[in-house]
Amino acid sequence: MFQRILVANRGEIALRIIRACREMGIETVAVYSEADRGAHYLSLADEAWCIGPPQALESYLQIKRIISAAEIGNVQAVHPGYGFLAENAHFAEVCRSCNIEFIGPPVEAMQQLGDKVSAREIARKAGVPCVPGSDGLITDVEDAVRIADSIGYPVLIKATAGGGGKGMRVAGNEISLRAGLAAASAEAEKAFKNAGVYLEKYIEKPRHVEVQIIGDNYGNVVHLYERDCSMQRRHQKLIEESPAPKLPPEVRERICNCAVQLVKTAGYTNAGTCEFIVDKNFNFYFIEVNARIQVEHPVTELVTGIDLIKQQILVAAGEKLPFTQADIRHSGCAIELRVNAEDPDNGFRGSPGTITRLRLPGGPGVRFDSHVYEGYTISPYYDSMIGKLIVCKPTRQEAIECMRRCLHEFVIEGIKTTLPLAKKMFSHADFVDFNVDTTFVERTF
Amino acid sequence: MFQRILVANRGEIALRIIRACREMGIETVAVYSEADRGAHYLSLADEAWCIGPPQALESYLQIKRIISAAEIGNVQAVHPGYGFLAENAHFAEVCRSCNIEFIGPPVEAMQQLGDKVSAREIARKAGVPCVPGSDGLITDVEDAVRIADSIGYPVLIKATAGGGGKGMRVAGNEISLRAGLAAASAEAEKAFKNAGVYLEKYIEKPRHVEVQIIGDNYGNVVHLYERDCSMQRRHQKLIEESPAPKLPPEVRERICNCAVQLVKTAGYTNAGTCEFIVDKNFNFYFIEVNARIQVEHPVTELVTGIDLIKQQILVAAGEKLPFTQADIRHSGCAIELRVNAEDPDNGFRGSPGTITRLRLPGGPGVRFDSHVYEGYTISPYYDSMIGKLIVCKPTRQEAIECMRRCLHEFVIEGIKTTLPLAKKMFSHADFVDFNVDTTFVERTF
Amino acid sequence: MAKPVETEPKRKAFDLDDFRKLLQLMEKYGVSEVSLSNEDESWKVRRGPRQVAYAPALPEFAPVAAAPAAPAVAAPAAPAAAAPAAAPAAAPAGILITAPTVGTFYAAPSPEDPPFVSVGTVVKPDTVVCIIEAMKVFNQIQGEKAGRIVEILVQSGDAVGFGQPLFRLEPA
Amino acid sequence: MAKPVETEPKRKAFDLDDFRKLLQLMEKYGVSEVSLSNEDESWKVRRGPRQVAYAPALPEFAPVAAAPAAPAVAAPAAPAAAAPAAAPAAAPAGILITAPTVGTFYAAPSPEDPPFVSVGTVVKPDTVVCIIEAMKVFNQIQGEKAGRIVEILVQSGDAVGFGQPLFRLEPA
Repeated sequence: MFQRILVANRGEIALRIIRACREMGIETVAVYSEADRGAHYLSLADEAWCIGPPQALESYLQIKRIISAAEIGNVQAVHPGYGFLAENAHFAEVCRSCNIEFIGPPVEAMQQLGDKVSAREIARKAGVPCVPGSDGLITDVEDAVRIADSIGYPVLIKATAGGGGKGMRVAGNEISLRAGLAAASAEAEKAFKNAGVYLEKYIEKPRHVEVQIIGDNYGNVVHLYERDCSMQRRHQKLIEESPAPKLPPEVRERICNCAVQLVKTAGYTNAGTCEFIVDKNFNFYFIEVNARIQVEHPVTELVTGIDLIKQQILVAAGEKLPFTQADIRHSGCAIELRVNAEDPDNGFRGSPGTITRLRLPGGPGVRFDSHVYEGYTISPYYDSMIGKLIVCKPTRQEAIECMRRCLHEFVIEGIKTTLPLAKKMFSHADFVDFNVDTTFVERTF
Repeated sequence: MFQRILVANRGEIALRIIRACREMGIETVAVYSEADRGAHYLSLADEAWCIGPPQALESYLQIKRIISAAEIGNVQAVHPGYGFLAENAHFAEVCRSCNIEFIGPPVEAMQQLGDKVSAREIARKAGVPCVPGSDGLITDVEDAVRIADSIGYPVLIKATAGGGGKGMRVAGNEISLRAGLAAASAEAEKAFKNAGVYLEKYIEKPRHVEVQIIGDNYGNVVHLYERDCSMQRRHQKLIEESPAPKLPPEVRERICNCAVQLVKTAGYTNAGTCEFIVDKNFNFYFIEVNARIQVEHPVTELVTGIDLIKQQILVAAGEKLPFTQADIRHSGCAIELRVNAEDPDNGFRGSPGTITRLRLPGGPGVRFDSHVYEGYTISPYYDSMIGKLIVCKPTRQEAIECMRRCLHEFVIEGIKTTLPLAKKMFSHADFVDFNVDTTFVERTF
Repeated sequence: MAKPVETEPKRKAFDLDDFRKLLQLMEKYGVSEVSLSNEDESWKVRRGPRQVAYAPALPEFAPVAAAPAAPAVAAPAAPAAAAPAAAPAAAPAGILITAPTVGTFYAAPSPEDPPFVSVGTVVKPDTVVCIIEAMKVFNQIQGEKAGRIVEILVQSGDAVGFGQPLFRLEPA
Repeated sequence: MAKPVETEPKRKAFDLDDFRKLLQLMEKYGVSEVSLSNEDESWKVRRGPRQVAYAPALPEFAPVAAAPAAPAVAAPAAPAAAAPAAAPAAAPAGILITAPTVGTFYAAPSPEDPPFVSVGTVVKPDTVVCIIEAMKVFNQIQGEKAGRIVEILVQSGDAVGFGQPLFRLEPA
């Protein structure tokens, strides 16, 4: 087992990892940029090193400096959290070449699943349904037109290296397809230095359902059930929950098993998430694998009772999974709300500043994962997410009532947050009845 | 169902009840003394009334004023919390005579169980073992000597109206028995205006194990398993946990069933706790019933998943229990630590004042029930308990590791607290191995 | 209630002269926030737009109980917020008669009767000024202050909390 | 405390004369926030427009990165606490050369060689002042400041964090 781990991240996930390590008797080395100097969570690590100025490119994304801190901190492993370098296969490679374990999947699995086209190939090998499409990069416009005819319009043009909606275009007919291909390709070249694009059937008003998996180095892979993340705004998840409401049990079983098959086929280990879209007839299609712990992992922790961060560390240290698929129980309903420092009245732009007053919700079934406190200053350099409010109750109805109660209690002053939007979402009949899809939030609020 | 409930208490339990009510869609009316004016939890009630000056005798113990607030607040029920008027049968009677439901047991059951001698009689009727003793008040010294001879020394002299160790004396032989009877009786007369005393066999180094029960108005009574509360200081519980460590399964089953039998025999409804002492051979003896919700109820909530405050309200409103004994599952281990504003370096005397800095522990499996926050001023008028830190993990070992991690994170400045003692307790080998009894804390720290 | 400090020598008071000095210093040196504490006292002062959230509640300057109509969300906050603000600026001059118990305020013995007192009435400490009903009992309330009533702060039938101001007097 | 509020000699008050002195010092040295505490008292003062609580911390006055030996509990807190205290008293005059990266500091090219610079050495911006090893690479560090070295703040072999002061200079 590791004696000492470097936490290559900041904010709430750094705190989450530090907490897990301390309970496991593992020492932690934190790294921080000048913008995070003095943050309370750093004092909970056993050691903390400043690695650069506030800009992430000069600190949290500086592989050299992080490895250097790992070396002077004398750690055996690095936990990358999510974001920053978490899905950077090169970083994983450098860590391991320095004899520092990267707490995550093998580099090859990261690379293969990181590329959308090779990920589709793996899915096909595993017998996992993908959205009908070009099965590879578009090399010729006429080919694209023929494929679009065969799968039927509307079609989606996507960048192979893309993400977050960039390099993505919907084409409703041949004319817009021809125009869109060139535009998407150029955009992708600019954004990702990779002009490769491919075609997919455009699924209207889909739900986003993802499956949490974890595997060890001995071929054991289990799923920890699904999460629904259809409540999104500009491809940013706002609310995540488990179980996925209204998903028929047999669909749920199939989708979870597909995820296990897929990551097994990829030779994937450690924690990961298979993302699917689900159409209104409950057909589901594989989208991508997130090869890291996710923001919304507490949802799964609360319904399964399994500590995912600890399991990540154990698996990375070479331990076998302590459970089989049959041991994993799902009970109750957990819902997570991301609390962002954004100004809802100004296009949800970031709202950095000092929290001058903070009254947190609490009580039975309530967990608030956050590194902030009254007096904490949210810096403008990083993600606007300042915390995750997660509730777990026996039923979805009770979880929603609990969340509403928490939102009533929650006071944050000094910065603008998404709490007003959250109140609206949790009061909306279509959310309560779960008549939602990934376009719901943008259509409605 | 009630539309509106008055919360006849303050601090964390008032907040706990307000939270439960809001999730149930029930409005709340809070009452407060001038010392609590402006406390944040009052703003979470739908209405709040000042009922008097800081002294509890002039506010939280003023039945008239509370009823008056209930009337102007137009409530259908009163939740008394714990302490103050929670076990005051007269208050329950007055509430009900005003057509305001008292959320608690019937008055008769409270009265019968409130008197130690009649409580023993009920226990005997129910087949529940009591500590061998005088089976009634001592009316004659020579009788007492005969009884002591038959049950064997040492014996305990206890006041029938007593509590908290007052009017209690151990006698190791006849001489000290004769002297102790007179002294205990005089002390009881002074403290409780009731000179009645009785004899019991003195159990050396016992454990304190209690069973949570709840019953409805239709004869259904279930237990929610046990809690061990052996970690005490001056008869004040410091740490409570469930399951009771090292309690053999068959003893556990018998003790839980005894509790159910006992409260059924007493015609008891709503939530309550049967307290037992357990000797080193796992013989257990009934001590008393706490006819109210208890401070340590979250321990049971976390291992059973049942919200006790909500169940209290539902039962009081005439609902049937939604579960049978067979439905109740106990999983994992929950431990509660009471955090008191006391100065460990000065005989644990109260340490009122303003909290100038507060960093709370959090993360998976951690619940902190408290009404305090940075900037909150702890008044000198009430109990020193300022919050309850409760952790729930799959095993006791993990729960202890989590608690230690929380204690490492926990920062309270501006007042003195029992956190330093807590750190020592959770690091002590005899606590970790659970070689403890009710005298352990005083013997050791 | 709003009795000046110096006449109550045994009361554990805050030294408002010291407090004034502190404020003068803060103004002079542009201090926005001060927190002082020792064994006996703790002072916390914040200047400028944002107000102290929870003043240690100088009860003399915090007369308003939860308003019955408004949701209590605002109510319990109000006194605290009002306290520091009220002190220098808006503190209503005069003497206050406050409710000695929680209950329903009646200005007159019955709806047919005239009120016990009106604006302009000169009252003595033993003058009955109103009835407060608590638990079906109609308690006649003596004002315990002397002066001329200049304002009646509640309506007949209003629910009132302990300590809530009912009448404002000026010394007769 | 010291200054008696003359009417209540035994009452523990705050010494506002001391407080004034503190404010004068704060003003003189441009200190925006002070937090002082001893066994009996704790003072906390913030000047000027509401300040960032965790100031990206004037790196010049926040020299200490987490010391490798000591648990970081104290370390990240240190800069914030140290900053204001240091200002009036110990604020090291002069110019600081800070670490441009995290790594291991070496004063000399090899253990056999003399150090690049010593106290008294006059350096120019392009003078190599030390080596910082990061990822097995020995980076020669130019000071980028000019002056005479008056203090060397780390030992050869020490781990240093980004921004950590290495040398203090006085203008040559």
